[in-house]
Amino acid sequence: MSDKKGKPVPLANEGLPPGERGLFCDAPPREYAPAAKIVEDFWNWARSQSLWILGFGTGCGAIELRPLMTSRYDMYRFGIQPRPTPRQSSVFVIGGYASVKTLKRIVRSYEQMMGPKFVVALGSCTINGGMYWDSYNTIKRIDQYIPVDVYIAGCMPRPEALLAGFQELKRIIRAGKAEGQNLYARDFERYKANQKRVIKDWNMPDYNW
Amino acid sequence: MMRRVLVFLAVAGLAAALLPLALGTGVPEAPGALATAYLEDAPGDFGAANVVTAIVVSYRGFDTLGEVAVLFAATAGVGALLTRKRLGIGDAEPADKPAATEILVTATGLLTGLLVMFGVYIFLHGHLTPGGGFQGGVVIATALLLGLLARPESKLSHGILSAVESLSGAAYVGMGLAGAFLAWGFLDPRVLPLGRIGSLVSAGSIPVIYSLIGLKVGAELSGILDALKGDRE
Amino acid sequence: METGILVRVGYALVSLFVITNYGLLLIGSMARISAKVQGRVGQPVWQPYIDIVKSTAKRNSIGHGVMFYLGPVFRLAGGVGTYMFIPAVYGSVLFRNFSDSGDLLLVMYFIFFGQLGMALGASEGGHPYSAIGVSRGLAQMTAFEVPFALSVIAVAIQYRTLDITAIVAAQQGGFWNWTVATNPLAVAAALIAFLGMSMHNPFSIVIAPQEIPIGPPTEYQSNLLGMLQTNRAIFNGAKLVLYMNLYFGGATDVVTMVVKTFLIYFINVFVGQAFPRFRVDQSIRFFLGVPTLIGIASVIIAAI
Amino acid sequence: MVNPLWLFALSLGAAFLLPLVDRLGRRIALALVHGVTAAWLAAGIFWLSILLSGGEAMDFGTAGFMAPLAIVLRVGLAEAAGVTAVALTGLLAASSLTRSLRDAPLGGSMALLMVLMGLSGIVLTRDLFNLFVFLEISAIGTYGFLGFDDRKPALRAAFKYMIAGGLASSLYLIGVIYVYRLADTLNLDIAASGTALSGPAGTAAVFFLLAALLVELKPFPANGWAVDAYETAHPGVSAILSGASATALLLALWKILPLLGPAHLSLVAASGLATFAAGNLVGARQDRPLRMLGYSSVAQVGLVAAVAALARLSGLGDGGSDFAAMVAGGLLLNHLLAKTGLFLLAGAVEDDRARGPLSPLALAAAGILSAALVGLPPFPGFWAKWRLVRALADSGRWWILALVLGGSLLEAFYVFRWLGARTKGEAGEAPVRLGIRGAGPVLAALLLVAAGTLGGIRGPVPDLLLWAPWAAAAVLFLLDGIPGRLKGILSAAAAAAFGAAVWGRLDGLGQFFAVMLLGGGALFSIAALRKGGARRGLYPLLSAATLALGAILAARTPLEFFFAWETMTAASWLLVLRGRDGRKPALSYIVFGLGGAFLLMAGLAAGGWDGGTAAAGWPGLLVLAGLLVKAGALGVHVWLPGSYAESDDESSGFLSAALSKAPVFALFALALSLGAALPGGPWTSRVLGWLGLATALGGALYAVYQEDIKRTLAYSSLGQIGYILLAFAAMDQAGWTTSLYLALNHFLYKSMLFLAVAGVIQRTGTRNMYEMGGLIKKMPVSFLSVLMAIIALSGVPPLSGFGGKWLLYSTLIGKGWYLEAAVAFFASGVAFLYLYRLIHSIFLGQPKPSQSEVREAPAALVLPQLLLMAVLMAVSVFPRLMLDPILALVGDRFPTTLAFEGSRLRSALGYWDGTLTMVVTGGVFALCLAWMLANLHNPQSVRQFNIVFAAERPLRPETTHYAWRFFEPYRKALGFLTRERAERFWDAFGTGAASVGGALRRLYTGNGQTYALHVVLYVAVLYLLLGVL
Amino acid sequence: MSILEFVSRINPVAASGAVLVLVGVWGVLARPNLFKIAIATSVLETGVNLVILSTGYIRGRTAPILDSAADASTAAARMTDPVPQALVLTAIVIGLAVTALQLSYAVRLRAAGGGSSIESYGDEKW
Repeated sequence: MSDKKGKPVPLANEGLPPGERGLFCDAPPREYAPAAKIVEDFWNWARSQSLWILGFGTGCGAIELRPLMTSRYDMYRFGIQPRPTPRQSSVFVIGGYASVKTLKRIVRSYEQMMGPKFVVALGSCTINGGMYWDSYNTIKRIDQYIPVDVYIAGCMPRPEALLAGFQELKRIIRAGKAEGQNLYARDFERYKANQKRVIKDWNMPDYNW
Repeated sequence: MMRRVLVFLAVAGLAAALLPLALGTGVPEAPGALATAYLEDAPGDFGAANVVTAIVVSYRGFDTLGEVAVLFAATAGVGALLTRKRLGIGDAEPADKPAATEILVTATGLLTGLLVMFGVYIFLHGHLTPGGGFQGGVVIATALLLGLLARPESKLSHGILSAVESLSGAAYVGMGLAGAFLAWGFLDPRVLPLGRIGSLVSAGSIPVIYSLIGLKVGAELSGILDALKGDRE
Repeated sequence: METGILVRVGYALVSLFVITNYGLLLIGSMARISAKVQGRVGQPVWQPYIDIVKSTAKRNSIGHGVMFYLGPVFRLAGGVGTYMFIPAVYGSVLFRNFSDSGDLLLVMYFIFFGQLGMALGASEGGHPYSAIGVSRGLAQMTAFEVPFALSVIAVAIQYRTLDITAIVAAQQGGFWNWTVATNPLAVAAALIAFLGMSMHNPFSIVIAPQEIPIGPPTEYQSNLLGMLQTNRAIFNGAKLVLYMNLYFGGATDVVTMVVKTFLIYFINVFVGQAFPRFRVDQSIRFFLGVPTLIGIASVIIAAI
Repeated sequence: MVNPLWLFALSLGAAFLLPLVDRLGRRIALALVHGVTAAWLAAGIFWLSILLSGGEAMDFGTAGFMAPLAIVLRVGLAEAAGVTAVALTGLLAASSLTRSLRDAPLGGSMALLMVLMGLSGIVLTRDLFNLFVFLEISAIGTYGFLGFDDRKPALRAAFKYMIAGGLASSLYLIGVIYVYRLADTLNLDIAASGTALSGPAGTAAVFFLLAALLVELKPFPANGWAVDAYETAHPGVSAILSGASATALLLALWKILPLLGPAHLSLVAASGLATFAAGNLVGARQDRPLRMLGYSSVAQVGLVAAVAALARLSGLGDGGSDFAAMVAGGLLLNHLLAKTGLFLLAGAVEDDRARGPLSPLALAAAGILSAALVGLPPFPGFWAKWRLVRALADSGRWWILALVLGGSLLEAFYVFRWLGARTKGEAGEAPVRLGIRGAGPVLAALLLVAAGTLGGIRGPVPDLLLWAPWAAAAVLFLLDGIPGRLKGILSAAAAAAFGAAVWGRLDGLGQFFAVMLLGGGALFSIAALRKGGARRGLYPLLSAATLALGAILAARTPLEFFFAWETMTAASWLLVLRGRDGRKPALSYIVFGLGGAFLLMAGLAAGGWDGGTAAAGWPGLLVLAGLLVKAGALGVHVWLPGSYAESDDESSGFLSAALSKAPVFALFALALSLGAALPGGPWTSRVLGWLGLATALGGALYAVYQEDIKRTLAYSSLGQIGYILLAFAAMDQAGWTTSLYLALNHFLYKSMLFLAVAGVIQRTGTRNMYEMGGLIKKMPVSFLSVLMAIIALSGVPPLSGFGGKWLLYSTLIGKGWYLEAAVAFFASGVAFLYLYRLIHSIFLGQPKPSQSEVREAPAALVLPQLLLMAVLMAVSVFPRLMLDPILALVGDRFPTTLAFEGSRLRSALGYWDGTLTMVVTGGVFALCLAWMLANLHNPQSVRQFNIVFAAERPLRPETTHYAWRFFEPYRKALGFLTRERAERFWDAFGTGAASVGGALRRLYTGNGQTYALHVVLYVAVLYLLLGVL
Repeated sequence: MSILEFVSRINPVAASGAVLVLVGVWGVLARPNLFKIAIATSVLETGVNLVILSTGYIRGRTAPILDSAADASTAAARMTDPVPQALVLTAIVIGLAVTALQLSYAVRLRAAGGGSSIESYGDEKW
């Protein structure tokens, strides 16, 4: 995705009418190298202790996310809290099946998050299509379209399962293995091709900064 | 109704305003100083037996000149207003003008000359007897009126009338200037010898002026009458 | 003056360090107290630190333009500057800050410095929600400033000065010399205004997370967000110190300051937990109603 | 001296011979007519020259006799002037009449000759009956003249005219004969010298004379017949009727004044004033220009008659005849030329086929004529009105004064309304050119300018420096053809040169304001270079307004001040009018401007300004009120937003940044002239303070809801002026310092704002903020300028604006104005709203695709902004740069509470160290900036649509930019405060006046008989009043 | 004053003139016909002329014309005041001119098709 001098080649943004291309940034995603080991470890710890989630609640799984805020489950004590804008969130929780229509929004939201960013696929539908596996307009596997860090299976998983999943995510982050952002940048063409194969009315830039 | 009340009030108000004049001045007993001066000096100053004429033509001759001008302006105005074109009458003669009666036609034939002569008499004797240029001119115009009544289709020669009017007017002004240059002031009739009081040829240029006025007024009134007939070009 | 400028800068940095940490801890502990009220365990007290570190450690960021970047700088400078113009601890050289730059009026107006810059930065983000948030925030601000101004005027009348140090000095000598005792109405008006100023419930419409996600900072992320979070701590601290100085007798040492400001803030949070949210027009009318009357009453009392 | 009788002989001879001459050709006849008029004119001028150089008046008898036997004509100064005026009008009207006379029957030409001769006769004669004859000559001439070109409406009007004329002449005759009967003479002088007319009968006789003349002068309500004639007749005829005829009749009235007793004179005065008031009221409702001019005409004549009567009645002014001659004569000359010119001009342009704007020359003529009519300087009416007002004030006739000024204001309203409409014309129509028909109006205009200028320079304002605005306007207008940029440089140079010329004359206060006023003028002249092209009219007006501001500073007497003030008002009004949609705002600008000016005039004229104490009472309050109107205090601010918004962008800046300081200067001058006190005592201070505060709050609140960028700034100016007033009202050292500091600051940042906004408007082509957005990347310098300006304006430290706030609150709290302080705090909070909105909607948010090609503003705008930014920065870092001179200016008039200790300013309550604040802020800012930059990881610059948008992509920038009705919730909460009460009040006021006018004009039913009824009723009522008096 | 005295002070010529004036004014104000208005004006003027004459008339005196019966030396004692007579002459002529012109206008207006009533010529108003 870069020319010989290492300068990124602008994205074609062919989904946009020519007149609108100037409204969107056309820079491709980049991979970001981690900092020095000790610094990165510290940062990863901080990242794991401050999980700000962007809930994508179009499926039934979203209903299981809410109880986490309640006194009974109290996710705050783990440094987890909801955040209303992708810009400030680090964890993208996809709460249930994604249809062709919502996939577009998922991609856009994911791309708008600042790295490092983590994705939690919640429930069977996001993992393998679940009960909608033969539906004409749902996505079977979300990880074909964006990199997923943690899968929480179940139909639906209980809040306890969610908490377990977040703990797992924390572990992965601290281990420095949650590099979904770089993965996405590296395999950007594949992901994009997958996305575009499903989304027919593509009217976004190729990468949503 | 409101209007009538207002009209009544207006007229009543005017009457009230007139009242002190009617009451406060009463019937005069004797002429004032100015009138006395006129009565005593006029014959001597201008040799005119008719003091009124002396005042009209000389002392207040400027008024009279103005008065001629008024009549002149009115004639011009009437003439300008009442042209065929403006009245919307085409070239065609109005078809059914009632013919004059035999009596009128005959009397006109008899009277015209007499009237003109009478008019001339009046203005020529303006400095001696009651009357003068205006009165004479009016009498002359009456003759023309008779003619117009008798022969409605007849046309006055507008050109001649106008020329008479212009020339006599100019001559009047000329007499005024003559007074200024040859005598003691504008419109001073003493450019000619004053003559003996009471004779026809007396009072300086007063008879001349009155004659000019007579001609002019005659022409002007005729012109007005003609114009009111409504078939002026 | 007598102190060298470098020393003063050094003192100021120390003072700033203290207030930053204090502010962060204050936020953390308040969040924890809120959690207790709701029957939760709540986040760790040091969670604000972690959040800031995390934000700063973001690997990439986006920017909409120069003003977008400068917004948080203005904001943080506004917070720090406000604090710098307030003498934090009465009689302390260390915590005198740069309060000789100006009196109470300077502080009151410098508060706008950060808000204005932030508003501009948020605007350049181009997000309509930012502008909506700003419009709500400014609108609300004009309203809560009225009781606050009245209360400040009452204080100025009472102590015949606008010099904060002098105001604190006048309140020394026990509780009954504090403004809260001598002119409680002024304090009441000011505390109500404080609710609006710190955008706690019921006056949190500006950042209404559900309808206009988080308001002005919608587009802010990573380091820029970290600066905003830092500012929140410092700015909160500064305002609390100001309130303490004006109404609660100031502080002669850091401990007193901590206790007093904690209590002031606690009142705030306590109210916030108990009320739902006002719409903007409602909150404007609220502030211009009873609190303003209280403020006028306080001025009258002070003037008599 | 030439005997006038020659001229009568010439006129009459020519008239009598005209039919014969006409046979040679109409052109020759017309040449004769005009030649006779020219002879009259020559004689008149000749007489004037003799009499003015010390010749004695002469009587000329007729028929070799003098009075009482014969009719006597007199040539005195008034008569000579009258004859000149009549002949001049005749010649002026010739330009418009000649063509029609050529096509009409000869009667028209004769009528013209007769009318002019008759009028001259009226002027010259000393004989009452002769006067009647000449009245009739002119009347008959007029009757004929009205219908000469056969326009149907004029024929109808002529008949009505004749009915009234017949009534009047009958009344006159009755009067004359009884005067003769009682006084035994027809000569005026003899009649006046006796006592025979003093009894009841004499009074009644004179009353009839007088009533007839009054009716001829078209008094209210007995003037419908005249107005109908004015409207319908050939414009040349109307011009002669309104100009020459009125002049002659007024002279006739003036002649019989010696016959009149006090009761008569009171009647004349009352009737004249009523006519003046009613004529203008009805005129204000009139939308047919010629009829409107007709009403104006009767009104003016009424005023002149009233002045003449008042002067005689009880020695109004300094000594009777001289005063009457100067005032009545001045007013009459003004009316004569202006009305003649306007009738000719309006007749030429008010043609249904020509709805376009006027060509430049015609426009200049129309402007001069209208301005003269309204009594703006430097025309004769101005000087006359000043003396009149002075005399009225001196003699304590406040009601008459109010009536005169109120009527004048109404007149200004409708005359300028017409002028505005004609200036603009209807869109897409070709300009109206006058051709030969323009000769009359242009000549009239030139004569007015000459008369007024001579009268002024040789009279009350000999100081040529004060005439510089007019000279500059004239020169630049003559150079209007050269490239605009050259004129701009000339204009700026003129401001600089004028500044250099007056600098030495000014005291400290004057110099302080000169920097703003003249500097502002130069600045915006430079800014005007942003556009090429001729930009006709802009530079002459800008230069005139600038220099007029300078002249205000340099004026030394009340009259000089007022002269400069009105000059400034007029020039700035035209600047507003020049704006694209400037018609309506310009109208309200000039109406309020003149309203304020008239209050000022009344106050200044009332005297006591040379050290007396009288000025501390009502006169001072009147001046104060006038200044407040001009400053735009809340309630009388309605003229301000529109005119700032609709004028050219540089003009708006000039008006707001520079010109708005003129009333501020005048306020200080007023207070200083009273020994640093306000007129009317301490309550004035309190009321003024609250008024200023209301203005500040109102201005800010209004500004919040505007969509139009310039309206926002206009209201913002309003608010800022409010603060200046508030601080001024405090009347102590801190207050005045604050006021001056705010004024200078306002000049700085409002200049920056208007300059920046001018660039934005020029580049985007719109004034609606919501149609802009995201311009920061296209116009960074303008953005920076606006940013600094709004920081300064809102008073946020560390820029200099905070100094103003600090001073203000220190003043208010120190003064004990606590509630004021709180409200001021609120108002300054509200200011944030509109300021944020301004910068957000224009420069931030979503850029519009249609504005993708926008560039930075032209250098002519950017460079001044950079300069101003540097100045703003400098005074922010070193406040003493500004405050030291101001503190020196305020001096030790008041107890000192403000003092500098080094860079720290101390007040009674607190302290402020601008330099330290700036250093601390700068340091902290640098620290934060460094932190931000150090931790910025892999920043990616994104585009406008790269925003989170509920996981959608925005559809269009226009719908994504939040700008339209930005503060809607605020409107919901506090919008009720900004319902436009003042507008509604003035609208209602206007509607009220209009409905009075509307009711009055129902009198003019168009029925000739009703008019006659009015005449008779008028006479009856007058008689009744005579009885009462 | 008694009725008798009142009556005796009234100048009968002036009184009749005044009556004519009032009649003329009434006619002008109340008769809508154009021609009648012109005639009423004429009546008014006639009344005025009578009033003028009345001021010069002295009971028992002769016209101011010198003849054998009265020469210049006795004129002042035997003649009436000539001035009003001179004035009235001018007034009459002027009245005539006005009447003529007024009638022409009436003719002109009627010819233009507006009828003879003045009420139909009120288009110019307000």
